[in-house]
Parts: sequence; structure tokens; C-alpha cells
Amino acid sequence: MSTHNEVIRRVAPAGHHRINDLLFRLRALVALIVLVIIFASLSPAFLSSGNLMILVKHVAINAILAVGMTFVILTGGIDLSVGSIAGLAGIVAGGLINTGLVLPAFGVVVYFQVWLVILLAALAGSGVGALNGLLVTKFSVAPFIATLGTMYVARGAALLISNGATFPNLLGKPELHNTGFAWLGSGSILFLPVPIWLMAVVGAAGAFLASRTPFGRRIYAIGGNERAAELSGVRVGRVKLLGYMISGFCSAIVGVIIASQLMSAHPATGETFELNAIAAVVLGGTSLMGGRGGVGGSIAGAFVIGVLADGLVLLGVSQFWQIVIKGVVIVVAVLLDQMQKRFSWRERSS
Amino acid sequence: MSTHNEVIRRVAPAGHHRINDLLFRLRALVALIVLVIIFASLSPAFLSSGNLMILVKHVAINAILAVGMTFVILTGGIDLSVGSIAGLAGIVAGGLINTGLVLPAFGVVVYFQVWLVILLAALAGSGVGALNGLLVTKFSVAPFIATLGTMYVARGAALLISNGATFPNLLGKPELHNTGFAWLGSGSILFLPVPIWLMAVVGAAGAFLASRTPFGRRIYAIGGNERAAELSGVRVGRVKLLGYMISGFCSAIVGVIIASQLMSAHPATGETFELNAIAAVVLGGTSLMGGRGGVGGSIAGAFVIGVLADGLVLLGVSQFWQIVIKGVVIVVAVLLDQMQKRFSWRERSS
Amino acid sequence: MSEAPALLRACQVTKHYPGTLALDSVDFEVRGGEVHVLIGENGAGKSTLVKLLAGVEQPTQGYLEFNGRAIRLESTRDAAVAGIGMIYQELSLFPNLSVVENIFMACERTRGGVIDRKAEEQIARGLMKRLEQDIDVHTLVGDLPLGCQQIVEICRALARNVRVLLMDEPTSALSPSEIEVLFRVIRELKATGVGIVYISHKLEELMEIGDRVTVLRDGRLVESAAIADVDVGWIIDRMSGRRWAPPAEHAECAGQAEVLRVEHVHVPGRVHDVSLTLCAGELVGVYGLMGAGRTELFEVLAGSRAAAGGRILLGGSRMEHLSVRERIAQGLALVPEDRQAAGLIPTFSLGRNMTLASLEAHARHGLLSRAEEDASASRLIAQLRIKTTGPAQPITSLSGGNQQKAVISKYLLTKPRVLLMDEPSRGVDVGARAEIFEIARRLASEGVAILFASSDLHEVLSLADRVLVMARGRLSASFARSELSEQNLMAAACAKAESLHVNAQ
Amino acid sequence: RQSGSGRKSIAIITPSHDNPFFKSEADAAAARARALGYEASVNTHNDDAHKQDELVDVAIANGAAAIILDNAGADASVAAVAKAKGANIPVFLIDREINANGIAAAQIVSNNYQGALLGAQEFARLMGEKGTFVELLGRESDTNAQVRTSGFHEVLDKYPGLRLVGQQSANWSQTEAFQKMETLLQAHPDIKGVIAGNDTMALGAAAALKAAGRPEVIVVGFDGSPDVLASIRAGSIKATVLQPAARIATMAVDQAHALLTKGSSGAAEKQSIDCELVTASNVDQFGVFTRK
Ligand SMILES: Nc1ncnc2c1ncn2[C@@H]1O[C@H](COP(=O)(O)OP(=O)(O)OP(=O)(O)O)[C@@H](O)[C@H]1O
Ligand SMILES: Nc1ncnc2c1ncn2[C@@H]1O[C@H](COP(=O)(O)OP(=O)(O)OP(=O)(O)O)[C@@H](O)[C@H]1O
Ligand SMILES: [Mg+2]
Ligand SMILES: [Mg+2]
Repeated sequence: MSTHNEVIRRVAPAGHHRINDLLFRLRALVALIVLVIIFASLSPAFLSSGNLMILVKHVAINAILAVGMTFVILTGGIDLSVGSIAGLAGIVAGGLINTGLVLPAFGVVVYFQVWLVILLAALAGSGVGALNGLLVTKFSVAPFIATLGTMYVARGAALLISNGATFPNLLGKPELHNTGFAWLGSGSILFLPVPIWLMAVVGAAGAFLASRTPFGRRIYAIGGNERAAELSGVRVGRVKLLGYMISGFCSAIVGVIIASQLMSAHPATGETFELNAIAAVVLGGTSLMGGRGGVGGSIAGAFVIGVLADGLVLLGVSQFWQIVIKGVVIVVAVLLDQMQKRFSWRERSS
Repeated sequence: MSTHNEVIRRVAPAGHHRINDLLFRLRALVALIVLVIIFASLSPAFLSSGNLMILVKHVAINAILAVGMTFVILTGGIDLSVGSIAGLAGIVAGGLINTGLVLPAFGVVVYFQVWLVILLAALAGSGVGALNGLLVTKFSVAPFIATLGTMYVARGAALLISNGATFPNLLGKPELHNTGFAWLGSGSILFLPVPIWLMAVVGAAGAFLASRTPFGRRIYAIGGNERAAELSGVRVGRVKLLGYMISGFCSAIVGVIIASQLMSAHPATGETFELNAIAAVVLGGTSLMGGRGGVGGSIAGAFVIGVLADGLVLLGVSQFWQIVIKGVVIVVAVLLDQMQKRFSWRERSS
Repeated sequence: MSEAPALLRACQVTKHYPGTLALDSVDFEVRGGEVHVLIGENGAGKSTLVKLLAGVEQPTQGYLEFNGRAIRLESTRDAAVAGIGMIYQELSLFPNLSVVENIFMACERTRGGVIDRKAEEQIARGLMKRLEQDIDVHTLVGDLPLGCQQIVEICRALARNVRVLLMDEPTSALSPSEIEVLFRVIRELKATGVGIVYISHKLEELMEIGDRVTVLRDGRLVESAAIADVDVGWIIDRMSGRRWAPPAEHAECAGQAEVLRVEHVHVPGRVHDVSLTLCAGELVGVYGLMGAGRTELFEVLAGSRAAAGGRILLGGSRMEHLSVRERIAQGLALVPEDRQAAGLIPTFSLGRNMTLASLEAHARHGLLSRAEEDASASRLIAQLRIKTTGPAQPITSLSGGNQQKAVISKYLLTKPRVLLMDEPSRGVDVGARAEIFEIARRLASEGVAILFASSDLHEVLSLADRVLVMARGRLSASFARSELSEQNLMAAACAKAESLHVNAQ
Repeated sequence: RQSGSGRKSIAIITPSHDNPFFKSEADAAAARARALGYEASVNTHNDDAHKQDELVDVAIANGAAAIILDNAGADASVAAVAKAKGANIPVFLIDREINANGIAAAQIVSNNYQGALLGAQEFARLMGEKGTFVELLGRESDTNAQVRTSGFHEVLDKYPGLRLVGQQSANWSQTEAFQKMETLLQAHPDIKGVIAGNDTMALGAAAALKAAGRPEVIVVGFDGSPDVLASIRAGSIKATVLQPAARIATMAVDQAHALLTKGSSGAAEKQSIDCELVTASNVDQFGVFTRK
């Protein structure tokens, strides 16, 4: 057996794949650091604490989406509906605050307190997520198509609910006990804006779920080899369903935050959010084939995209060049992938 | 040997899986037929020859994109840049017609005849496709990200070339020998509009390539198991590259057709085309995992989407409901997949 | 023994697949504390039967009994609850997860809902020790060679306290020393009353470990007997209605032209300074323990892995800088070791899998000719006796051994001058193995040189004209046919580093 | 408030520049700001209120002296404008108003409603006050799409002889307008006119009519883009309503300058600039979103 000992030590130092994981995450971090250095040297305002706070607040939106999206992508799926869900959740929240829940059958209108409004919006988001999950698992619709479908349906639903209009002035009324919606988007706790705290909470919860719980491990297993997961006794359908629900939930949170920041809910909110969220996840080292990556990376990826967007605005780069640069940065950041591939397990296809 | 003969006699007739293949394609066809029946019964104008002609002409745009996209998706990739390439190709064509190719170094402006203009636009499209292919094969960037990057870059390039403006009145000038651009989008051959002929040619060539040539077989093999294909002597990189180039070429054709129809080139042309093209391919039975499906199905899928869009306009359905219905139809059409799965050989996952 | 009650029993089970009757009214049982061996030709229905017992598939007709009570297994979860575990023929692991994570998939050790990594690690290390393996439990399974993956798969079954363990060709990627260890573990399990169903095509193994044997043929049960009452000949007679030719004469390579020359090939950490030559018409075996570097060497020769140095000459011309495709075109082809990962296109039919490496030969004026493809496929189906409904059958619905034959056919169709075969008989039944080597022999007589890697001592001993032995990435010995013996091979395979230097000319 | 170079800066935020209307407006504002000695930072929000909110944040963090904003929604923009006001940055709204008074330093808009009335009256006149027509709507969730269509209908619904037979949104897009027009022509082959919510869609409709051999169908647009002015000269489009975008943008910068230097902009908050009708008879009097 001595033959083996030697061989093994040569190929696989302990924690071998941890280093890979790290390298993976480094990819987004390296890109991030490079960007920060560039922007800081070009614009003195960039590193001001005010600007950094704003930047992180902006990043929070995409980061929360990306955390939810990570659970879907880790299973080898994709969720195109996140932007629409955000729009729908905003409209649900806005509608509940401004016009309440009209129950014609009972002849009543119910108004909810703000925390219940938020909860209901989050439920709506998780509900659309569950629909995605059911389509993917029970009806074997390819995730791309299932979530493309719900993307249209949720967007249409948001437009229909508000009849294309905006729900304005989401201040609530003291007599209806539903004031205080602004806090979520514009309030602060300990000098930090609430959205940043939400990002931290969602990120920490997501990271914990993914890396410490049986659920998380099964998410990875499904992405690695779905059939094997099934044979090992993983309830593939249920786990995936939960993944899509988490993504829907996170999207709804984002929708509510945006509505609260704008103090109005617009049905077109969140268009093209999905692309940014997916880009963040992939920049963060999660493979679109599933099974590899993690929540931490996705947040780093969201920072790359957010820093880039805000930095280019600060520098006053023209819209057209911003588009080009965004494309280049996304590709270049992922190019570091190649570096990592060298170390990784031989690729299995099929 | 007798044992074998006996076993073989006990089993299903040969060609069993051909029927499955057919069912696969039927998925889109069934949806198509249902839609046609619905629209024909609701709107008398629907089945008029004029309307059908227009409808097919509209479908041609998405169908040509879908044919190109099929080659990419069959390898297990995806091409998000098709819409941007269409926009860029239109701008290239428009710019060449209206302002010519300015070569400041030589102090000359070169004007090209229309067929050369089209060729150059198509080359530009194939070039972006080649860039996609190189990023995916040489630099191992995930196709989603590579083409997301070029989607931004190509769009930005189109905007920069035209400075955001439209190239209007692409009539050309007789003295520059570059008139006749309108023919591509609005001309007819044997009573059928040129775009329909182009769809037929691209479709036939695509179907032929995919099913009859070694190249096509290799595209499928890569989607099935890239490593096994590699070991069977398939030059995976080169074949994939070609696939992306085909997709870029088709996108450019579409961009030029649109510019010719509108007689003007707008840099934002083609936004969100990628979603329709991908939806058409998947509706047509091509698996996003690669390896299964075909060009014929994609064209059928494009018809489903096109019939739906035009039919809803004919019926005067409001935009909001159009969005919802589109989502539902996409999902429902793919749900028929499940039906097919029941009959098919059980799927093994890697 | 025979008094022990049946633990798990299949009663009159029938399994229909579209187009195939895989099992036809079979009765089968396994008792606590016995090893019940299941054998039959490729495609006989062995895997199908154990899949029914493990809840992977449900019988079309018939039912199962567990401890005397009828039981329905809707899924592997139901089976796991009942205490039935399985090791799959096509390994079902998670390449993206570590060894520990694989072992505890879906039976994680938790504390308050959180995974108890310490505990899992400890148990996993214990299992590795029990199997005498030094695999680091944090390695990604995808980074492990096939043999180690099989060990992990075995650990997985052991980590669950099963009462019935179904093993579908657990040793197909193991070398003799690992097999010894596995047998020891099986005996331990037996002693604790676990019932084991054991499938293998290695007859000597069956005789050693089995208590009872059941032979399947074409989905029907042929006969069951106590191992003590039967011998290898008996099994072979029952397995197939036909006889196959005894292994053909060994060729003498004297005076034959050299076709392949390998000089100082080197892959850092894997293959060290390997040189060898191959003559036309030679059938040369490469023997070695798991991880000896044979797979890497073959991959370098075929061009799918880069070498750090060395020369490869085929018929005098240099190959090092050619791609896989060009090497195939020149007549150098490799039948890969791992048929799932590297051999098969799962989305293709049998016929299309076969012609993939020789598309140009099946094309006319750049167009594929279906007739020619079908003709080639049918010819090889008959030659290799692939059990199938025809070239159009999806490859994934073939049995493991028949899939292996399909992969071999694919490379036979490239008309190679040198054919490299890495564990070509993995999962192939005795008869078919003989057929494959008969074909190899025939090819050899037409001037093709064949180099095959095998971990099966008997196979190497009985088939090769010459045997090279690899140990830790080096060629440690070369034996002519006349010098071959089990002791020689084992000694060379376990050779210490100092003594490793041989030029295998 | 000083930016890095020591000069004050003005942030100019508009919808995407792939529409020449917004590009001219932004260019005009930037040119004027630079002429007055400011740094101009130009950005686009693509009609996404959330993006707009972020851009306002950045402008605040960047210490802009004033913001010139063509906003992304009358209700959805209120919070962003209020936020800037809270940071003591005056916001000058151009082109579109918001549904709140007293928080923007100025709201200088072309009177979309008045413009729609103008366009519709000309359309009715061209149609001879009778016949069937279709309407192409902008993005239905955009305020301006709604204002314009209600302006159109205010006029057109009064003529019993005019009959609206089809109404479709083409999302401000030329390509979409082209295809929808072709299909609408199938459903309603006998239409006599098309009224479009903006010029891009009018161009798409005109191309479709030309392809269908129906160049005589009356097309009226809205915006006054250079491309449509050319089409009016060529006769394929009969009329449009020009919004003096460039003028409005320049006014806004001038007022901002006045406020910053003199402490008062010298104008009311709500300023409505009338649109002008452009027809074949007066087309030569107009340039790029402005009267020559
Ligand atoms: N999913 C399936 N669909 C159709 N036929 C199948 C399927 N799975 C197995 N078969 C067929 O059932 C028969 C029995 O296959 P099985 O895998 O049980 O053979 P086996 O005895 O395990 O052979 P081997 O020794 O090669 O592994 C074969 O003819 C095979 O083609
Ligand atoms: N226990 C192990 N843990 C990690 N890596 C191993 C182990 N055993 C072998 N390897 C890796 O496998 C390499 C050689 O494996 P290879 O598959 O080439 O050998 P082989 O002789 O073909 O053996 P096998 O019969 O297993 O295929 C070693 O250099 C080493 O990288
Ligand atoms: Mg088997
Ligand atoms: Mg090996």
C-alpha cells in the first residue's frame, strides 16, 4: 500500500479543493480590487464614505437577487423570472398599501400593517418561485423555459393589477395603521441603510444554508449528478422546488425594497435584472452547469457589477461606452476561470 | 446465435425511436395547430392568404435566428448576443450605404454595391460569432457569460458607430451604384417575399448541415458528451466555433433584413430577440443540455411564437394580456414534452 | 445455511422495457449471512434484477418480499428505509463533492440541523481504514481515478447500516489487492447477518466469495445452486447456450516490423520516462495496480493528455504534436477506460455511437450515408454479438457490457494500426471477452498492434503475447509469454522505486 | 459644491440616447452647461426608475451642483427628486413632469397634452373627419404614452365619422411598429390613417405601409425627430408634433445657473412649453428638435 501513499500525497494535498474554491472566489475579488483601484485613482469622490455607502446600498439589490439565484444555478437550473417577480412583489406591496385588499364577495377592503404587507409580497414572490419549481420538477419543463414563461406571466400580472400605472406615494395612512413603509428602503440601523443590513442577513443565511445544512449539500449534489442524487435518496424535486422558492423570496424582497426606496411601485420594475443577477453569480464562480460555487462568490460578483456601474457613472463615461465596458469586464473577469480550470477535476460531460 | 435472434424478434419494430423523434417535433406542431385553429375561428382575417404571407414573413426573422441558435444550443451552449449582432449588422449595412467606409489614412471613402454591403454585414456578424466561439473554446468562458459579454459589446459598438442615431433612408444613390437595398426586405420572388425565401434557404441549409453532414453529427456528439466526442477525434473547439459563427451569420442576415424592411438602421434593433430565438429552439424540442433536437423543430417553434404574436394583435388583445398569454403558451407548449417523455426511452443523467 | 429464512425475495418478477423483455418471471432470493452470486451474459438482466430489488425500477409484474412480507419499493428511499443498499454498475457519485460529502449524501450526520463535519470525517476515515485505502476524505471525487471512485461507492454503502447489500460489478475497476480487501469486508458483513447479492463477470472471484449462484440468460432464470456444488465449467455451460472458441494461438512477433515506438514519455507526477516498442501483430498487455499510471500513459499516446516530454513514433513518423483526430487518422486509437465519461454519447443511438470516430469513412462527397453507417454497425453488432434490437436502439438502454462493446466497435471502425485498449473487458462477460480478444487477435494477424491495460491477472496471463508491468508511473518489468507467471507480475507491480528501470523493447 | 477639478458640475440624466430625442436634449443641456463653465456629467436611466434613483444617489455623492432630469415616471420619480432636494441639490425636470409640486426647482415640460391635441386635430383634418384608423401606443406603462393617447382621443372621439378600429402598443419601437402595422393591415385592410404615439413608431408604420403598397395612408407621429421631418418632406408621413427638446434643456440649464449664482431661477416651478405642429407646409422652419 505504500505505493498509494506516495501517489496520493502527490496529487491531493489535504483541503486541495478548498484552495480551488478560494481561487474561484478570488476571481471576483481580484476583478473587484482592480476595479476599485482604477476608480479610486480616477475619481477622488469614489472612496468617500458617502459614496461607498451608496455603492453598497446599490449593490445590495443585485446581491440579494444573486444569493437567491445561486441556489437555483447550483442545481443546474436558471431563474429568468427574478426581475418580474421583483416587479410583481412591488406592485403587490404598493397595491396593498394604497388600495388595500378588496374582497367584493364580503364587501370589505382589508388594509394590512406594513410588516404584513411585506410578508404578503414575499409570499407572492415565493409563490411564483414555487410555480417555477413545480414546472421544473413535476412537469419537467426546462428551467430556462419555465422561468421565461413565468417571467412573462408575472410581468403581465403586475401590469394587469396596476393597469400599467404606478402606485404612487406609498406613505400609508395613520388611520389605516399602515405607515412606515419608507423605512425598509431608506431607513438606517446603526448608521447603515436597511438594505445593506438585509443584504448581510440574506447573504449570511444563504451561505449558512448552502454550506452547513443537509439541504445545501443536496443542492450541490443535484447540480453534480442529478440521477445519482435521486438514487442516493435525495428528494430531488423537493430540494429544487425549495431552491426556486428561495430565489422567488429574494426577488420579492428586492421588489419591496425598491418600492420602498422609490415610495412608489411601478409594474415595469426589474426588467433585465435577471441578467445582472446571473452575471453576478457566474462572476462569483458558480458554474452554470451546477454543483460548484457558492453564495459568497455571488455577493462578490454583485459587487463587481455594482462597482463597475457606479464607477463608470462617477467618471462620466458615456452611455454607449458603459455598455461596451460592462461587456468586456464581465468576460475578462470570467477569463480568470481558465486559470482555475487547470486545477480542477477532469470535466465530465453529458 | 439463435438466442439472439429470438430476443430481437421479441422486441419492437426497428425505427421505434424515429417515432419518438417525430413526437418531439410534434410538440411544437401540436401547439401550432391548436393556435391556428383558435385564431382562425376567432378572426376571419387570420387565414386570408395576405395575412398568412405577412405572418410567415414575420416568422422568418425569428426562424432564421432560431436556426443559427440551434447549432449553438445543440452543442450545449447558448447565444445571448444574437439580437445585438442583428443590431450591429444593420448599423454596419446602413453605415456602409449612407456614409460609405471612410478610410482617413488614405483620404478616401469607399462605397460598396449592395451585395457587398450585405456580405460585409454578414461578415461582421460571423466575426462576432467567432469571437463568441473563441471565448467559449479557447478561453473556456461559459457560453452564457461569453455571449452576454459580446451582447453588451456588440450593442455598444452599434451605438458608437451611429452615435446612437438612426441611419435613415437607405436608398443608396445611383451615382454610387449602391441602390436596391430595399429588395432584401420588401422584394418578392415568385409572389413570395424575399425574407420567406431566405428563411427557406437558411432552414433547408441548416437542416441539411445538421442531419446529413459529419459536421452536424459532431455538433450533436459534442452536446451529448464533449469528452467522448473529443476522444473520438472530434475537434471540439473548431466545431463549436463554427456553430457560433453560424449563429452570428444568421443574426447578421436578420439585422440586414430588418434594416432593409425599415429602410433605416437603428442601433437598438434586436433587443430581446435572443429570448424569442431561444424559446423557439426549445419549443421545437431541442434540449438546452445539448445533443437532442434539430433545425426543423426550431422553425416550428418560431412559427408558434410568431403565430401567437400576430394572432393576438389581429384579435386586438391588450398588451398586458399579450405578455401573460405569451408566457402561458410557452410553458404549455413545452409541457407537451412530458407527454413525449412517457413514451421515450428513459433518460439517464450522467 | 439453507434453513436461514429469505431476507429479500423477488417473486415471479417481470420487467418490460420498451422493446425489450429484460426479465421474465424470475424468482430470486437472498438470505441473511450469505453471498448470492448473480451471473449471466451481458444483457441477461442482472442489473435489471438488482435494480428492482433496490427500488430503482419497479417490476412490470411480480412482487417483492422483505422478511416474508410483501413490500413495494417506489424509490431507492423506500429501499434505504428497509435497509437495502446498492452499489451501482455505472457509478453514481458526485464528482463536484468531496469523498466525505459523497459518503454521507442523503444520510448526513447532523447536530441541531447543522451538519456535523467532525463526526462525518471521523466515520469516513474509519471506513477508509477498514478498506485499507489512503484516499484523503477531502479530495473531490471527480479528481479520483476510477478505481478510487469505486472504493468511495463501496464506502457509501458501508456507511449506511444495511441488511441487504446489492453489489453490481463492484470490482470491475479494482485490482487484485483491493479485491482482496473488499472480500474481507464482505466476509465481515456476512458474519453480521447481512445478505449480499454479488454480480461479477470474474468467475474466479465468484467461486471464492459466493455461497450460492443464480444464472440468468435472456431475462430468464436458468438455474440456482450452491457454489460448493458447481464449478466454473458448470457456470459457463448455463450462462450461454453456445460454446466459444478457446483463446486463439499466441503469435510470435519475431521478425515483425515495429509499428509503435515510445521514447522517454514523461508526465509530471504521473508517468516517468516510459519507453516501449510494439510490433505489428503483437498483443501486449500492460499490468499494474490501481493508480500505476497506465491510463495516463495511454492518454498521452492517444493525444488526449499532454506529455511533458518524450517521443512517440507511429510507423516512423512523429506523433507528439498531433491531435487526437490526427492520430486516429494515422491509425492510433484509444478505447478509453471510463465508458460513461469518455466513451459514450448518451444521446446517440448504438449505431451513431459506433460510427462517430469514422464519419469520413461513412460519408460520400461530404454527405453521411445512412446505409453505410447501418451496414458497418450491423456488421459489428454481429461480430461482437452485441445484444440489441438494432443500430437504432438508444445506447443508454443497452446493458453495461454491451455498451462497452459499442465503444470498442467505435474504435475498430477507425481501422487502427495500433489499438490501445484501457481495461477493454470492464463489465464484459466471459464469452464476450473471449470474442473481443479473438477480434483483437484477428486484427493482430492482419498486422495491427494492440496494447491493452488490464488489472485482471488471468486476462493478462491468458491473452497477452508479452506483458509490460507498470508501477508508480514507471515500467517496472517486461515479460515474454514464456516468462509469465502470477508471481512475476505481482512482484513487478509492487516493485520498489530503486528497482524500477526497464526498457521494454 | 466642488467637484474634483474645482469646477461645479451639473448632472444630466435622461432616458437612453438610442432615441435621438433624448440625445439632443442631453447634448443641448451639456453644451449649455459647459458654455456656462460647469462640468457636465451625462447619464441615462433607460426609463427604469430604480436606475434613475441610483443615478441620483451617485450625483448626490459626487457633489453635483444641480441635476437636470428627464425622469422615469411621474410617480416613481418623486422619491428621487425629494432625496436630491433633501441633499440641497436643485432638480430641474425637463420634458416630463412628476406628480408632486414644490420639490423640484422647476418642471419645464413640453405640453404633451396640448401637442396631442394639435396632432389629433391635424390628423382629423387630413382624414377629412371620417374614415377608419388605427393607433399605435407607446409603452403602456409610460406616463407619456397615456397622456398622448388621451389627448388624441379628446379630439378624435368627437368626430363621429372617425372610427378607431385597432389599437396596439408597439413599445416605442420601430421594428415592432413595422410588424404590428403589417398585421393590423391584414385585420383592417381599409384603414385610412395611423396615429402614432411617437415618431419611431410612425416611421415603422410608414415603412410597413410602403411595403404593403399603401403609401396614401395618413401617418401622424409625435416628437419631431429629424428622420420624421425628412419623411414629411418626402411625403410618407403627413405630420408630427415637435417638442422643443433642445430649447427646454437649454432653458433648464440657464435657470439652474441663475439659481446657483443669483439665488433664484427667476421662473415658476411649472413651465409648460407648447409643442408645434409640423406639416409639409412648414417643415422647413424646423431643425433638430427646435424651430430654426
Ligand atoms: N432503460 C432501458 N430501456 C430499454 N431496455 C433496457 C433498459 N435497461 C436495460 N435494458 C435492456 O434490458 C436487458 C437487460 O439489461 P441489464 O442491464 O439487466 O443486463 P446485465 O445482465 O446487467 O448486463 P451486463 O452484464 O452487460 O451489465 C438488455 O437487453 C438491455 O438492453
Ligand atoms: N488513492 C488515490 N488517491 C488519489 N489519486 C490517486 C489514487 N490512486 C491513484 N491516483 C491517481 O491516479 C493516477 C494514475 O492513475 P491511472 O488511472 O493512470 O492508473 P492506472 O494504472 O490506469 O490505474 P487504474 O487501474 O486505476 O486505471 C495517479 O498518478 C494518481 O494521480
Ligand atoms: Mg449490468
Ligand atoms: Mg486506468
